[in-house]
Amino acid sequence: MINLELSEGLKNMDQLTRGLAQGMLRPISRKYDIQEHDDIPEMEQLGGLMGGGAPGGSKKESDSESGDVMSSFLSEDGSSNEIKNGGQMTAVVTVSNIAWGCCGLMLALPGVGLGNAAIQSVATPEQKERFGRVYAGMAITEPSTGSDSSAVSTTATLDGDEWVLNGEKIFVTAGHRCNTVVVWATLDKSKGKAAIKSFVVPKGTPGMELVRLEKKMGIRASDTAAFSFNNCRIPKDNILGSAEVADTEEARKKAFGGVMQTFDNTRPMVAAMAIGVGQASIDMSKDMLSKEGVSFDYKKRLYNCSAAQAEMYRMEADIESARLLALKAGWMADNKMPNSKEASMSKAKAGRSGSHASLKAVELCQSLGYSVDNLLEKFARDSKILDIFEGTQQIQQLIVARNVLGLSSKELK
Amino acid sequence: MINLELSEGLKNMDQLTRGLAQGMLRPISRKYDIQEHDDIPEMEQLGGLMGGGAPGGSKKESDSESGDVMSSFLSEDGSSNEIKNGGQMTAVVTVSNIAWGCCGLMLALPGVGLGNAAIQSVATPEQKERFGRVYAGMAITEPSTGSDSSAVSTTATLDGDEWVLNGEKIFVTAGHRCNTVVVWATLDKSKGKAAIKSFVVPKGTPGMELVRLEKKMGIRASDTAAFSFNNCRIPKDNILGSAEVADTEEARKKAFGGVMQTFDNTRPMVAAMAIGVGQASIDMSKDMLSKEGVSFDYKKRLYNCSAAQAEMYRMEADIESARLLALKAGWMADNKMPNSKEASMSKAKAGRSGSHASLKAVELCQSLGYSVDNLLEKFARDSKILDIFEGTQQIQQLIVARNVLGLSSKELK
Amino acid sequence: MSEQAALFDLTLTEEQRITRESMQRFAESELKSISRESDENGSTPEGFLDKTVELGLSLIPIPEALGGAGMPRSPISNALNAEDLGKGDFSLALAAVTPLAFINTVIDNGTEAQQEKYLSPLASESFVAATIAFMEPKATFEPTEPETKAEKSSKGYVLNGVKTNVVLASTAEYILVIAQETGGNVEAFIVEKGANGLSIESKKNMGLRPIETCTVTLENVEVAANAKLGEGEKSFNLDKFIALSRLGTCALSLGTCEAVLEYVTEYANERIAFGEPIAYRQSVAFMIANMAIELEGMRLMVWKAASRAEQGMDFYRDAYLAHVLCAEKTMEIGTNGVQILGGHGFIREHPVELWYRNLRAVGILEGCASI
Amino acid sequence: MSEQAALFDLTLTEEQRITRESMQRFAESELKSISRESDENGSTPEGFLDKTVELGLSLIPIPEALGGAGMPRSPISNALNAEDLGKGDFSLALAAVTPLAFINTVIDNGTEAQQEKYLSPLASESFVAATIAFMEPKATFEPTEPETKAEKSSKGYVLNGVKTNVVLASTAEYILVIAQETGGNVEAFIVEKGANGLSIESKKNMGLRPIETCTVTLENVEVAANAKLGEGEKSFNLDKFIALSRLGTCALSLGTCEAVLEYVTEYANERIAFGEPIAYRQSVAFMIANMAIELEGMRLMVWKAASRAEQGMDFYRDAYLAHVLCAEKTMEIGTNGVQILGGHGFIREHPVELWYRNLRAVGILEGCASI
Repeated sequence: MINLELSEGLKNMDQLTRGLAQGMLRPISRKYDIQEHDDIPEMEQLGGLMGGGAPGGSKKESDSESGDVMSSFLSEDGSSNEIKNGGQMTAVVTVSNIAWGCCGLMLALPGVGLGNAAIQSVATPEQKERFGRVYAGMAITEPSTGSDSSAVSTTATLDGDEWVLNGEKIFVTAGHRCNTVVVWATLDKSKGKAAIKSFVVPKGTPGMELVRLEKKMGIRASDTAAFSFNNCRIPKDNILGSAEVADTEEARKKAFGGVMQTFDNTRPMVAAMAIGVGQASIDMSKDMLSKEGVSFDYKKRLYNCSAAQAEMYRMEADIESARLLALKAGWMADNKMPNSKEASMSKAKAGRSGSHASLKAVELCQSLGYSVDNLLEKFARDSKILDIFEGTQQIQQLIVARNVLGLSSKELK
Repeated sequence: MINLELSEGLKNMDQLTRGLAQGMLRPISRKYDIQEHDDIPEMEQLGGLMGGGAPGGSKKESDSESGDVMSSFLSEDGSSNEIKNGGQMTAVVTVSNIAWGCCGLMLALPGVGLGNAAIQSVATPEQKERFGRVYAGMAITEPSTGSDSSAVSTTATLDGDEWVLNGEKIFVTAGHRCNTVVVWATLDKSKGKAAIKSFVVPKGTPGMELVRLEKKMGIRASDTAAFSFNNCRIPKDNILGSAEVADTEEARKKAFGGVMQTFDNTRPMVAAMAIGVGQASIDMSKDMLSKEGVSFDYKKRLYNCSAAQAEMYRMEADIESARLLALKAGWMADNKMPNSKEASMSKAKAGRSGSHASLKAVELCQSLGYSVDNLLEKFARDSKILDIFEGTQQIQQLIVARNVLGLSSKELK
Repeated sequence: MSEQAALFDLTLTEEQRITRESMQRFAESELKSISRESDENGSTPEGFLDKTVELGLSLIPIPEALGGAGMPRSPISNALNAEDLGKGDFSLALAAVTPLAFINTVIDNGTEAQQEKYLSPLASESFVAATIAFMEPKATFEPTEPETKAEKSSKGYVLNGVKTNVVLASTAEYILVIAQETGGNVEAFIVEKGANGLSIESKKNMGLRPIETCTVTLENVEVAANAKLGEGEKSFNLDKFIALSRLGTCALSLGTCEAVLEYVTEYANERIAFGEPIAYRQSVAFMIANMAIELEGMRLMVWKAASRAEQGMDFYRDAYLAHVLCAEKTMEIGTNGVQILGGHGFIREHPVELWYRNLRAVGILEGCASI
Repeated sequence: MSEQAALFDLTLTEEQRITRESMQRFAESELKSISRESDENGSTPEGFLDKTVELGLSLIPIPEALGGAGMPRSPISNALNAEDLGKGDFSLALAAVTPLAFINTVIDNGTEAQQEKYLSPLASESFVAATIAFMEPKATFEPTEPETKAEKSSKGYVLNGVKTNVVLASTAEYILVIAQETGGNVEAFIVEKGANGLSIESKKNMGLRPIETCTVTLENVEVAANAKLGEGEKSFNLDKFIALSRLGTCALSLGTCEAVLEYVTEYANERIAFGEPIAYRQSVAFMIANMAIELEGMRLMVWKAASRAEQGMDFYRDAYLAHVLCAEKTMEIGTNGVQILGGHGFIREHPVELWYRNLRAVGILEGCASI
């Protein structure tokens, strides 16, 4: 039955995480924007609160199998045939709220990185047990590759019982703070995508070096690391998935498709971040304008409104639309429907809408928006990356277009 | 010296043609929108006025070598080194005004079609004399080709002293009303672009048949014809330019480039039409809104204005920008500077801005805008083709991008 | 309206699924097939409106006692129907749902007596037209402040004003006229066919050409006191009416946008330029991707607002924002549909130019198609 | 300002051509080179402002009798200079032209005595700061209606209010404060350094980080009667000031957009993804094409307005529309610049993120950089 309201469980999570974001993140958001790369003691506490405990007792909600923000990235649904509002939806709701508080801090939440999602979805039970509770970053991009995830040139060579990794990785979110990195490497560059595998590399493994932390425009509280791997040796069993390289075209596609599927789960999360930042910009600029007498009552015909009202309504419409797209992508995942197209749709719409809303909010509030005395300018710095990482706007459009048009990546490049 | 005001001569032309458009075209614009394809007796008179005589004596203006709207398409500048405001600029100004009056009628002005431009720029003096005062349509597009002008499959085969044409052509503007058609055909399809030549075919030549007139969304006063050529024979001398097919890559490019160059002159004209229609939409919607108390004084900060004001200012800014781009492209042509990039820039900006402004004006004026009682809805039907013909928005962007990035058509497809 | 659902859910009920199938079939066979011809002729083909009776649109919400099916008011089902019909043809679909909009508004705002009086005749085997007169011919018309006046008189009310884009006005048994009561609120008055002082003139627009869109002039039109919808506290809810109407227009436009998307998808894959299907070009492919993205986003916005309305929750903000988005993005889809076909898109041989003209109505229509 | 030109012409005069060359050289060697470092440090490198004296920006329009070059007021030349400097660095360029904005405004609005008094000290061998305090810290600040008050007193005027984004305020010899005279018009008052009741606090923004942008609070600041620019009929022309300032900001931003365009053009041609330079993809190439198209359109708008100003023609509408376009399109260019570089664009190793932050100022700044 068509209903786009959040379930009671999700509503509770929504309120709870919004409150948490407001109470715990907003007050320290500016501080860690300035103190780029500093340790964030407050986050340990927050991580405990969110990852460890079950805040507000929502964990047992029948409709929300995982009320735990941390594990919401990872959650596996049950097998009943009933419609579910599960882990992915919970993640969309909570992530958008935490990012509403501070997107930089959101990405610095200890305990869960993008690597965790990969481990969770691909690792064998034996591996999961052996790796234990990891905080895993994800190392995909290399200096000479950007959007093209298939161009990985870091190599993994089997030498006895160990894989030997060589290469360079950049843009590893939480690379400094995590304790493990999932590294994408190729077993044989001549075999293309099918030879790309991912490897679990604990921090401190000899031959693995954190080269630098990037200085960024926004999300400064989150660290972004570059690594080099020089004959970095890890146990043979640290490969995620099969070590075989598919040799038919079909099998190759499938193998790489499997690696890429992680994105179907992470893209709605990044969409949620963009929605959070966009909403934060809308809320704050509305507050400022309201204090100066601009009202927002959603009544008059758009062109009978003031320009500021009309602009705000357009921003709100975009963000609401993006939010529903992300919830839908999450809902599909929770209900075992393939959601690759919808995940990319939500990321495309949210990425551009979040970026637009945050930039527009600064302009709408003039000097107040542009000043570091308020957070609006920070939102406009944070938002831009959300239209870029985990697949740029253009990559999302390619995915959606190929899907709609039924074209391959060779046909529509 | 930097000055973006129209010269006195151009200003006179501007006033004159605007008055003409207001007085002669506006009153009959709706009538011939409804009576699609009917003969337009009024236009004979107008054509005489504009093409034959020199209205207002502006013909002798020193800065405007051709005050004649008709020949302004065709004008060749003198050879002095002084900066000139010549035929191309005059054409931009006058065409935008006539299109302001009615874009459909503009395209039905007797005497000059796009084929005239081709004849004027490529024909030998002997040919010009022989063809006499023609009214020439241009037949490029074929049912299976659109933006790709190099995919012409109509053939021209030399048989004794005659060319024999076979093929189909569509989208021939004024194909019904003109007396001559310039037909693009290939001498040898296997030789690609270099083998494409244009041929002057007088109407009534046996084997040439006007198959149908297209029913269109807008510019209905202008006829758009489809032709078929079945062993249509024309004199050998009716080929424009050389009959030789270049055999080096370089020479081939050059040959086709020459054919394409006509577009550098016609694109600013289509830009001017879009500017005219956009301006007409702005003027009329401002009038309507002003009558109901909305003022336009260009004073308050954009976001302190009403939504209607702000939207209007954005539309005006776009159209002004497009107008200056078109004037610049014309000015460069008048002063013998290569203007391929600028011609496409003006067409890209004008095409989309005219389309946007005309659609927005309808929305701004609500039921008054949507009703056939006013011309706003007609402007919104007319405008769309201006972002399509003579090279779509996308084709213009390709040309500009290749130019800016220094890429070939093989690199940037 | 029904009770609140427990979970976020996008699954149709079995009944909705079955209804959608028949609506879609009907839209394909009865609307799409006559769309171009109706537009060219500027008139609704004879028999079309009668044929829509088989859909039972009007019957569904009319109480059983009055001859209807007595199903609960369901904005979400109405939105789904509008979407499906709108895919066949925006204008014809609008005409088809116009009596329903009248019925919905009378059910939402009228007394039992009013329902009995005005709805019974609409529960018919043949098509009975009834409509709503809301918009006024001003560029700055403000829906929350209509200028048509209702003056209290000894016999009831006297109405004066001009209404525009009143669908099916000339054949309507009843016209629900929204007017400002002097010294009161904005109210809704039922004017019966042929009332003195009522003049109706059919007008044409850029789009909506197949159907009657009329200018209705009211010159001292007298109606009885009980022709004013509701009584006492329960009177006309203008905000709700505006919101439900906007959702109806939006829902219709979703279907039209679906039609655009399907058409250009096929076209772009088949049309060859520069040696390959034009779909292989990012500029074309991304326009299509964006159509799909925005369309899905709009659909979810409309569904959310309609579902909130159905659950009796506040839905005005949702409806407002859905309309803001649809006004912008449906036109974008309409114009890009033509763009993708290039010159062919401008020719009336293809339907994209017709969709372009109809979609321009989305940001303009108010008070039509209330769901 | 000079006589009206006869023909539409985009050719630079020989003098302009030579000046542009040296401005461009200076921008490259003295601004671009320190742009990133200044942004990171949040301060103007020592010696930078003094170095700008060699450009003679302040000297040029000051009358010869007052120690200047006595060249005619030339908005077009000022716009060209701003564009060229803005290509090096938007913020540093803004600081460099700030005294000139003060000088231009005094020349346009001041009496001869005022020019003598306030301009002579600025005709110096070393950099002398002077600035204008216009914007106020409100989200809805309306330039035509500043709220800072000037009350007539026995000694002259008493000023009260808060101004924001006052460039170079703490080192400025003079601050031209734009205020509403009680019972009168909006006027401009020169407040001298260290005046009683004047407090200056340096503030930071999203961009403009290398330069001092101050909040200036005026608490009962007293100025003499002749500190009000002009006299009698000839008093401060607010509309003209706003228009010239907007053109200055726009002109600066043109240069910054040029820098973006050049940078991404090179990057897109060099960066390989999916086996080819990313420039081969229409989505990237068309973003760049649109940068070029909009940039050229904006430039012509700015030039037209500045040229009208120079010719003494009405140019307020032109300036207004140029600003509307630049506010929108320069930000679009800024954000697409980052987009084309992808993740790299977000890193402070590349300049595109800095341009993004600076270009956000274009729609916000008012009363700066008057040309």
